[in-house]
Amino acid sequence: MFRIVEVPIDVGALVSGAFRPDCGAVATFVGTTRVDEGAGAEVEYLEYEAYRPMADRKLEQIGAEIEERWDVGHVSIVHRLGRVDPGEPSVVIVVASPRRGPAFEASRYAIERIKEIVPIWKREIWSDGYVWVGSQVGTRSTPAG
Amino acid sequence: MFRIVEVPIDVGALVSGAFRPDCGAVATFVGTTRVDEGAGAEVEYLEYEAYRPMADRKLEQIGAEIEERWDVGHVSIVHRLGRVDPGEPSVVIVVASPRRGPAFEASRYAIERIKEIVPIWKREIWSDGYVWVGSQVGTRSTPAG
Amino acid sequence: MEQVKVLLFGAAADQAGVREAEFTANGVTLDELWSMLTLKYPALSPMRGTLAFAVNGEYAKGEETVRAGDEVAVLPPVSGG
Amino acid sequence: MEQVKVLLFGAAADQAGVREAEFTANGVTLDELWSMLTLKYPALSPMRGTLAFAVNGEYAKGEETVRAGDEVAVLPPVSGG
Repeated sequence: MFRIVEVPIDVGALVSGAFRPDCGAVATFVGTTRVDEGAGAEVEYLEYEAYRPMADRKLEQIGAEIEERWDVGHVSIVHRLGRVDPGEPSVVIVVASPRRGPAFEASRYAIERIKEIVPIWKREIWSDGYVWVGSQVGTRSTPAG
Repeated sequence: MFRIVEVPIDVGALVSGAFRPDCGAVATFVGTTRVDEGAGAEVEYLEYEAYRPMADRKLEQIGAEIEERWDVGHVSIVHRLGRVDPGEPSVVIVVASPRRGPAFEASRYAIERIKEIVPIWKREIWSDGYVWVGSQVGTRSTPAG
Repeated sequence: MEQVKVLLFGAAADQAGVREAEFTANGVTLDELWSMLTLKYPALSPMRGTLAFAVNGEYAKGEETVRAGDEVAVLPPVSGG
Repeated sequence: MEQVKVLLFGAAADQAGVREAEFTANGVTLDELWSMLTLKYPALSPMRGTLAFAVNGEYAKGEETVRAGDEVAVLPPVSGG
């Protein structure tokens, strides 16, 4: 199940939804908004945007890549758009596999691939302006902060 | 939070409980009962027992080892005892870290260490008898099944 | 119709000041389209080295040909997760 | 009291047919206690190579001394997770 949503992600339901009698291991990765601090300011929240439906298809592509490479029984990836407050999940990846090695490897692979190929962008909204992560373009006077 | 319980584990609450504004990554591992099949029989459920309070202390020791080795903001390990049906969680590990590398590594480390040092044992209850995992002692006529 | 639709995202939309533009073009390369784009939005120029492009929702190189009716996307370094 | 309490778990409890035993001993090694245990429960003998021991809740080697009042645990290969 691969989905881009604009509402909070129900992490518990996603994890439980991966439990299967033919799998002994479920590895989950949750990316959450971290409050960085620097130059007398701090990150207030993140704001995500996506190029859809390309982003949806790229999530599905990652799922297909995982199923080619590892013995997995279930893969879910849900990414949130819009404002994500500190400590809230922006992305949830759940992989179930008969054995733990593939579950760990595939969940790690998924987040690395998301950061490589899925057209989603985040801005850090600081108390003194914003900055596009990765581009270092924005309105902060000290964007390196 | 390190706990050994005899009731179903609320995985969603454990994961959400790890979200913190100073951490950007939460890696979770859930071990679930897998139904093996062999020799015309199948695993009906697992049954876990522990040497307590030594097992509780060893879970805490693993948490301390993780905090020595990695920059983590939160570590929870909950292990269930008694009967665990197919697809149900027997162990849940949740690690939050500022960055994803340490979160993945520490959650993997935790499950490997549990399988090394925590005095907990499981029996596979098959349709034709049981077998203690790791000892291959039991009542099945074909315990290798 | 001879129009190519260009979508801009993230920092690229910021620099251009628009999220969408249309160009009259057919059979040009992405690189040629980029020249048309920067003529109209010069602030985009310095970003070239960091950008990727998609044609009709799939990544494409600068030498790829764009036809009328195509949707081209200007993609800054992705930062999901 | 001069008693050492021995707890058996998993496959070891199965083989011995008991989960708990008491021995009159003080200042013996774990190896010596093991001899007393297998004299009483001979079915345990073949498991020796797979077992670990704990004294008062911490892993201990065969040469470790056991005193009256100690709790000794006979631990088959752990299989949690």
